[in-house]
Amino acid sequence: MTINMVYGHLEYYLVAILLVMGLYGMIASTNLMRKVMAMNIMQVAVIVFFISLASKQGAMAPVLPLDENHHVKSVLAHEVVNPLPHALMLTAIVVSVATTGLALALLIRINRHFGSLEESVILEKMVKE
Amino acid sequence: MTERIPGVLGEGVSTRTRWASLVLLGLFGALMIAASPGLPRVGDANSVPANHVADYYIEKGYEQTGVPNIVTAVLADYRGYDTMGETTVIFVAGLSCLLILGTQRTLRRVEELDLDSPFGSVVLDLGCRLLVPFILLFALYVVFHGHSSPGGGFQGGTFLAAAAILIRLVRGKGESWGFSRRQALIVASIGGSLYVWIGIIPMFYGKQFLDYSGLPLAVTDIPHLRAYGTLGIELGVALTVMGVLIIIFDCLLGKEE
Amino acid sequence: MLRLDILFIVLMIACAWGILNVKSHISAVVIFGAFSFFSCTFFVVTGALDVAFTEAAVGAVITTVYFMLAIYKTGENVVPVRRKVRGGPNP
Amino acid sequence: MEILMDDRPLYAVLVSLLAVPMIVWSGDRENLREVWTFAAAIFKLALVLSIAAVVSKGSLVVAHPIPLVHGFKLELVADPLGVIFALLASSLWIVTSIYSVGYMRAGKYQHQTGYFAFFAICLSATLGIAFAGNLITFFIFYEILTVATYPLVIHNRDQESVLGGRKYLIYTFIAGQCFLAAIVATGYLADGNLSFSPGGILATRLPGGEYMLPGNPTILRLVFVLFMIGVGVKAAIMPLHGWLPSAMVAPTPVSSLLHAVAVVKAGAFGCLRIVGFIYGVGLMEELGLNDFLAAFAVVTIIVGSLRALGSQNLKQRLAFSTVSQLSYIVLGAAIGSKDALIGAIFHVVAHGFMKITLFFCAGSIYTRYHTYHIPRLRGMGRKMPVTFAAFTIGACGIAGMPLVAGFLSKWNLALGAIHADRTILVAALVLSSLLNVAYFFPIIRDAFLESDDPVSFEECWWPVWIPPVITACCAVILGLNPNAFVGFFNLAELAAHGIVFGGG
Amino acid sequence: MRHLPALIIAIPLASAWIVPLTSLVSAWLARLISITALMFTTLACYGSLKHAMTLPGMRWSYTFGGWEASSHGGIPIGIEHVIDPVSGALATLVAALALLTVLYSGPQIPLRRQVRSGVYHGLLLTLTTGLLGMTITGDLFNLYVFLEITALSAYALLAKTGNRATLASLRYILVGTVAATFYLIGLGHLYAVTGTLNMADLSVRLSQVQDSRLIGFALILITLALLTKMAVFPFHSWQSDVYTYAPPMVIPFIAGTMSKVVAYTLFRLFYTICFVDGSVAHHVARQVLDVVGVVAAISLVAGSVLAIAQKDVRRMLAYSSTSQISAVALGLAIGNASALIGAFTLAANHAFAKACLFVAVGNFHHRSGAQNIEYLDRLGIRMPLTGIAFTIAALSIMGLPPTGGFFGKWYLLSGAVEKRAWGYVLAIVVGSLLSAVYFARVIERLYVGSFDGTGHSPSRGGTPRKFSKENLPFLMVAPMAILVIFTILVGFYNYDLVSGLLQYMLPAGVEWKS
Repeated sequence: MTINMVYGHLEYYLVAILLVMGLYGMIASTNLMRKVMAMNIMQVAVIVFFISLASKQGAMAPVLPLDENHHVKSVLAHEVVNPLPHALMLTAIVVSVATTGLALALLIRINRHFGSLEESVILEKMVKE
Repeated sequence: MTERIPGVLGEGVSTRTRWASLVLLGLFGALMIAASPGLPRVGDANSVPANHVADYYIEKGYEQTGVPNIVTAVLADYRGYDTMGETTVIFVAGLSCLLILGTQRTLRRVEELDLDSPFGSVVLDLGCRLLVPFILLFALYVVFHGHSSPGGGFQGGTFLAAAAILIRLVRGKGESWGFSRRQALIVASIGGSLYVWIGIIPMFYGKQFLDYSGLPLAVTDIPHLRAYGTLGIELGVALTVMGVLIIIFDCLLGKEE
Repeated sequence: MLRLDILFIVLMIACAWGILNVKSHISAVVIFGAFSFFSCTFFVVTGALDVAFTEAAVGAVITTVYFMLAIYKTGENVVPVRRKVRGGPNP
Repeated sequence: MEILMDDRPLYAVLVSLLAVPMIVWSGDRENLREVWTFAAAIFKLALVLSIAAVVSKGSLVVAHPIPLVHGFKLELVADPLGVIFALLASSLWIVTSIYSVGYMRAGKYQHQTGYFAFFAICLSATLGIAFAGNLITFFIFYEILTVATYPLVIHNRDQESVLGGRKYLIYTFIAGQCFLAAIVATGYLADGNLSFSPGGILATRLPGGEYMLPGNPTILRLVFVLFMIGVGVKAAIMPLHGWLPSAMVAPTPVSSLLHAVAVVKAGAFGCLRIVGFIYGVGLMEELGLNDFLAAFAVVTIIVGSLRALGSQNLKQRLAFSTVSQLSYIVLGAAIGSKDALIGAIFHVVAHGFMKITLFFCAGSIYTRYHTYHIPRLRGMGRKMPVTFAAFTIGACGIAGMPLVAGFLSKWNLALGAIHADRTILVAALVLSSLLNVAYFFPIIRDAFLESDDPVSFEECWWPVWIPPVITACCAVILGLNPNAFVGFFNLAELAAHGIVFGGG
Repeated sequence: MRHLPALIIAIPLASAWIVPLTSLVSAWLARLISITALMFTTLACYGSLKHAMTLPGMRWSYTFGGWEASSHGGIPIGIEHVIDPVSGALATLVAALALLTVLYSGPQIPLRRQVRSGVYHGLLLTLTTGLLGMTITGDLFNLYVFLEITALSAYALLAKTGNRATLASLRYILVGTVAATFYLIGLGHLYAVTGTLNMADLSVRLSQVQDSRLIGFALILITLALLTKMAVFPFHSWQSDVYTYAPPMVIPFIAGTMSKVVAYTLFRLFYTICFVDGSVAHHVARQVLDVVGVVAAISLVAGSVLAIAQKDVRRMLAYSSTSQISAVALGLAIGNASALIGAFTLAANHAFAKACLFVAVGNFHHRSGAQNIEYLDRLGIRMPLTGIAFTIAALSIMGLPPTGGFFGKWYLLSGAVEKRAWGYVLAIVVGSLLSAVYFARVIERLYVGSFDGTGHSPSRGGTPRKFSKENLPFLMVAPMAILVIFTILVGFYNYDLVSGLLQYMLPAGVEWKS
C-alpha cells in the first residue's frame, strides 16, 4: 500500500473506524439510549461511505446549471458527481430516522415499565419478577 | 438462558464481552481496510460505478425526465419504486409509534401533550411567531423547487413538520393549531395514497406501474409530463413525512394512560 | 493541499467518541447534533447537496429533537455507569 | 417367475386403515365399533389368502407403484417371504381381536376406541412392512408402526407405562434415524437402486466367483452395522433389547400381537430382508459379516434365556424368552445356508403362534387373578385347566419339542448350521432349548402338581380362553403338518431358495 | 394481466395506506378491506407464478416506470420485478399465510379500539408488502428498502404486547439494524466494483471482477446480515425472546415466512448472482458457502439442544425454528440438486407446520392461559382438534414419514451423501433425533399429563387460568385446520410438488444426478 493509495482511500479507513466505533458503542454501552445513539453513528458512517464512492475530483453537484437564456445546459458525465448513491442515501437517511423514532418510542415504553434504561437496573427488575 | 438484557451480543456487558467484542470489531475493521484497495479512489472520475449507470442518468436524465436536479430525477422517477418503499418505511414508523405509545384518547384529543410547562419565554414566543411563517414558506419552496435545486419532498415535509413541532415546543400544552394526531394520520395517509395512485393510474392507460408518462394530463411532451408526475409524488412524500413526523413527536410526548 | 472531507470525517470521529463517552445524555445529544452537522458539511464538500440538505433537516434537527424528547420523557439524564454485570448470559 | 400386476397388496394394507375413521366415528357404541375391526380383519385375511394362493405357485403379485421421491417409488410386492409374514399378522389379528374384546371389557379399560383405532393402524403398517418392495417403502411403514405403537404402550397412562413408552420411543427413534442414514447411503452405493431383490443388490458376482464391491468394504460394513441397529432394536438383539421388557406394561393383547408378533417380527423380518435381499448371503460371507451377526445372535439367545430364568414376573419372563427366540431368526439369517433360512423363516410363523398362545394365557390369568407373579401361579392349573393346557403346548413348542411347530424350525436351523459347518452353533441351540425347558416347566409343574385341590373350571368368559386354544391348536397342526393351511413350509422353502440362489 | 407482478405490491400497499384512515370511520370496514386486499394479492401471486411457468426460461420480468432493466439487454436504469418459479411460489406462500393471519387475528383484535385495530391491520399489510417485495424484486437496493419495511413492521407488531415484548423488540431493532447496515456496506462494495444494483446485470459484471478479497468481504458481510435475519445459531439470540413475548396472532405469520424469504435472498445472492462459471466470484462464493454449511450444520444441532432446554413452549418453538432454518441453509450450502430440493421442501413444510404449531399454541393459551410446557397437561384431550393439529405439525417437523418433513430430510440426506459430507449427514440425523425428543416431551404432556408432582413450579410462561368453558371462535380454528391440511398435503403430494414445481426451481447448472 503506497502512500498514494492510502491517500486515495483515506475516507474508507475513517469510515471503517466510524463503523467500529458505532458497533462498539452498541455492544459496550450499558445504557439503551446510548445504544440507539451508537446505532445512528453507524448508519451515518454507511452514508459517508456511499457518498465518498460517489464523489469526483472537481466535479459539480448533480444539479444541472442554466445557461444565459435559462435553458438547462447538457453536461458530460465526468463533470458531475455520481447521483445514484445520493439517491440511495436519501433513502437510507429516512430509514435511519424512522428506525430511531421507533426505537425511542420503545425506549419510553420500557422506561415506563422498568423505570430506567440502565441495563443493570432493568436486569435486576426482571430477575425480581 | 431464558433472560438476557438487550444488546447486540444479547447479554450484559462483562469485561470479557467487552474485550471479545473489541477483538471482533478490530477484525472487522481490519477486513474492511484490507478489502478497500479494490474500491475506486475517492474522487476518481473514471471509476467503474461512475461509468456504468450513473453516466446515463447524468447525460440522459434531463431530456428523459425533465428534471434538472438529477438526484430528484433518479429518486423520484428512475428509482421511484424505491422512494415509494421509503415513504412506506416512514409511514410504518408512524403507525408503529401509534401502536406502541398511542391510544384511542390521545388520538382523539389534542391537549394530551405532556409538556406541563411550556419552554416559552417572551423572546422564544416572539421568535417563533416570527419564524413559523417563514419556515412554512421555505418548506413549500423546498418542495416545489426541488426539481431544479436541492430539496424535495423529504426535506420540505421535514420543514413543515418542524414548524408545527416548533409551535408545540414553545407554546407547550394545548397549542398545536388543533392539528391533532388524527389529522396528522389523515394527512400522512392521503400523501401516501397520492403516491401509490399516481403509480397505479398509468396502468389503466397501458403504461407500466409508476410510469408518469401515462398520466392523463393535458401535457403533450413526455418529459414535462414526467416532471409533473415527479412533482405529484414529491408532494405526496412531503405530506406523508410531515404527518408522520408530527405523529411520532406527539406519541413520544403523549401522556401515559 | 488540505482535504476538507478528511477533516470533517475526523471531526465526526471526534464527535462520535464524545457521544459514546460523555457523561450526561443531553450533552451526548448536543454532540450528536454537531456530529450530523459535520456529516452535512462533509456531504456539501463532496457535492452531495441533496443528501446534505436531508441530513441537516432530518438528522440534525428532527433526530436531535426526538432524542431530547425521549430524554425529557424518561427523565433520566444519568451517568452511564460502567458497572460490570458479573458472569455471562444469565447471572 | 411371472409377475402379476395387481393392487391387492395395496388394498390389503389399506383395508384396516379405512376401518380407523369408522372406529373413531363409532366411539363408545362398543359393539358397532368392534364390528368394524372384525370386518376389516376378515377382509384383510381374505385378501392376503388370495395373494398367498398366487404366490405359492411361484409368482409375484406387484401393486402398481406410486412415485414417492425422485427416483424411488412406493412399491408393494408380495413375494413368499412377505406373504408369510402378512399371513401370520393378518390371521393372528382376528384371534387377537376376539381376545382384545374379552380382555379389555373384562378389565374395564379406558379409551378403548383409541386402542382399537391404533391397533388397526399398526396392522396396516405391519402389512406394509410385509409387502414393502424397496427400502424406502419399508422404512416408511416401519416408522408408522413405531409411532402407532406408542399410544398402545402408554395405554394405561400411569407413570410406569409412560416411562416404558419413553424408553420405547428413544430406542426406536434412534434406530429409525440410523436406518434412514443407512438407506440413503445404500441408495448412493447401489446408485439409486433400493428395491429388494433375492440375492442382494449391493454386489454383483463376477464369473470368477469373487464379488465386485460398490464401495470400499469398510463403508459397507459400517452401513451394515447401521442397518442392524435399525432393525436390531425392534428385533431386540441383545444390546438393543432394553425397551421390550419395559414395554410389557401395555395391555396383554398389545404385548401378545405387537410385542410377540408384529413389531418384533417386523425387526426380524427386516433383518432377513437386509441380509437376503440387500446384501445377499454371498456378500455377507465376503465381508465376514455373518460371523459378526451370528455372534450377537448366539449371545442374545443364551443371555436372553438366562434373564428369562431370572425374572419372577410372567410377562417379563415371556418377554425375555421372546428376545432369545427372535434371535433364532437372526441366527438363521446369519448362517445363510438354505436349511438355516428355511428354519428361520418358518420360525417366524411357529414362534408367532406359540408365543401369542403363551401371552394369551398370561393375560387370561391376569384377568382372572390380577397377578403376573410366578410363585402365585402355584396350583392354578387345576382352576384354569384349559388355559394351562394351552400354556403347556406353547411352552413345549418354544422348547422345541417334536410334534409342535417349534421343533421344525430348530431342526432346520441345526441342519443349516451343520451344512454351513458351524457345528458350534448347534450346541448353542441345544443349550437354549434346555434353558427354555428350565424356565417354563417349573411353572407348569407348580401349576398342575403343586396342589391337591380338585380340578375346577374357573376360566373367565369365553373370548378370553378360546383364543389361546385356537392358537395352540394351530401350533400343533403346524407341527404335525408344516404345510397345513396355506403351505407355510413351501413358502419358506421358496423364499429361502430365492435368497440363496438369487433370482429365485 | 401483464401488470400482475406490479399488483402483487400495489394492492397490499394501496390498502395499507387507506386502512388506518378507514379505521377512523369503521374498524369493520378496515378489516374487510385488508382481507379482500390480501385475497387479491394471493390471487395475483398465484396468477403470476402460473404465467411465469409458461414463459421461456420461466422468468417474468416487470420493469417499473417504463425504465428498462437489464433483462431487456440494456443498462439497468430502472428497477424490475422478477417472477420465477421460486419467487412466485414463495410469494404465493407469503400472501396466503398473510391472509390466514388476518383471519386468525380477527377474533383477537378488539374492534372497539378502532384505531389500534386499524393500525394493526395496516402494519400487517405493510409487513406482507415488505416480504413480497423482498421475494420478487430484482434489485439489490430495492431489496434493502423492502427489508427495512419488513423489519420495521415486524418490530412494531412484535412489541404490541407490553413490557417484555418491547424489550425483546428493542433488541431485535438493534440487531436487525446492524444486520441491515452490514447488508448495505456489502452492497456498497459490490456496487463499487460493478456500478450496478440490478441482480442480473450484477452477476454479469461481477463475473469479470478479479479482486477476490473485496468480493469475499462483501459476500461475508451480506451473508452475516442474512444469517442474522434468519436467526442461525451464533446470531440467533434475538429470536427467542421475541417469539416468546410477541402477540400470538402475528407470530405464526412471522415465524412461518420471514426466515424463508431471507433464506431465499441468500439463495439468490449465491446462485443467481455469484455462480457464474469460471469467475473469481464463483470461486470466492463457493468458499463462503462452505463456511455457511459448517455454521448451519452446527446450528442445526445447537438449535435443537437449546430447544430441549426450554420450559416455555413458544421459546422452544423459536429454537426449533433456528434448527429448522439451519437445515434449509445447509441444503443451500450443499448445493447439489437433491440438497436444494430438500431445502425447498423443508422450507415449505416448515412454513406450514411451524405456523400451525404457533397457532395451536396460541389457541391453548387463549383458552387456558398456559404457555409453559408444565401447564399443558392433558389439554390435547380437552381441545382435541388443536391437539391433533399440534401433533401432526410436530410429527412433520420431526421428519417422520409420510410427512413433508421426512421427504425434505430424505432429499437433504441424499444430497449430503452424494457430496460425501458425512459430517452433514451426522448433523441432520442428530438434529432430527433431538427434535423428536423435545416434541415428544410436549405431546406426552398434551395427552398424558404429569405424574410426578414436579413441573408445577411457578414460572413466567403464563400462569394457568381456569380453563375457559366456551369454545374457540371459528376463525381461530379454521386457519389451523387449513394449515394442518397443507402440512399433510406437502407430504402426500410431495412427488407431484417436486416434479411439478420444485424441480424448476433448481438454478441453472444444477441438474438431477442421473
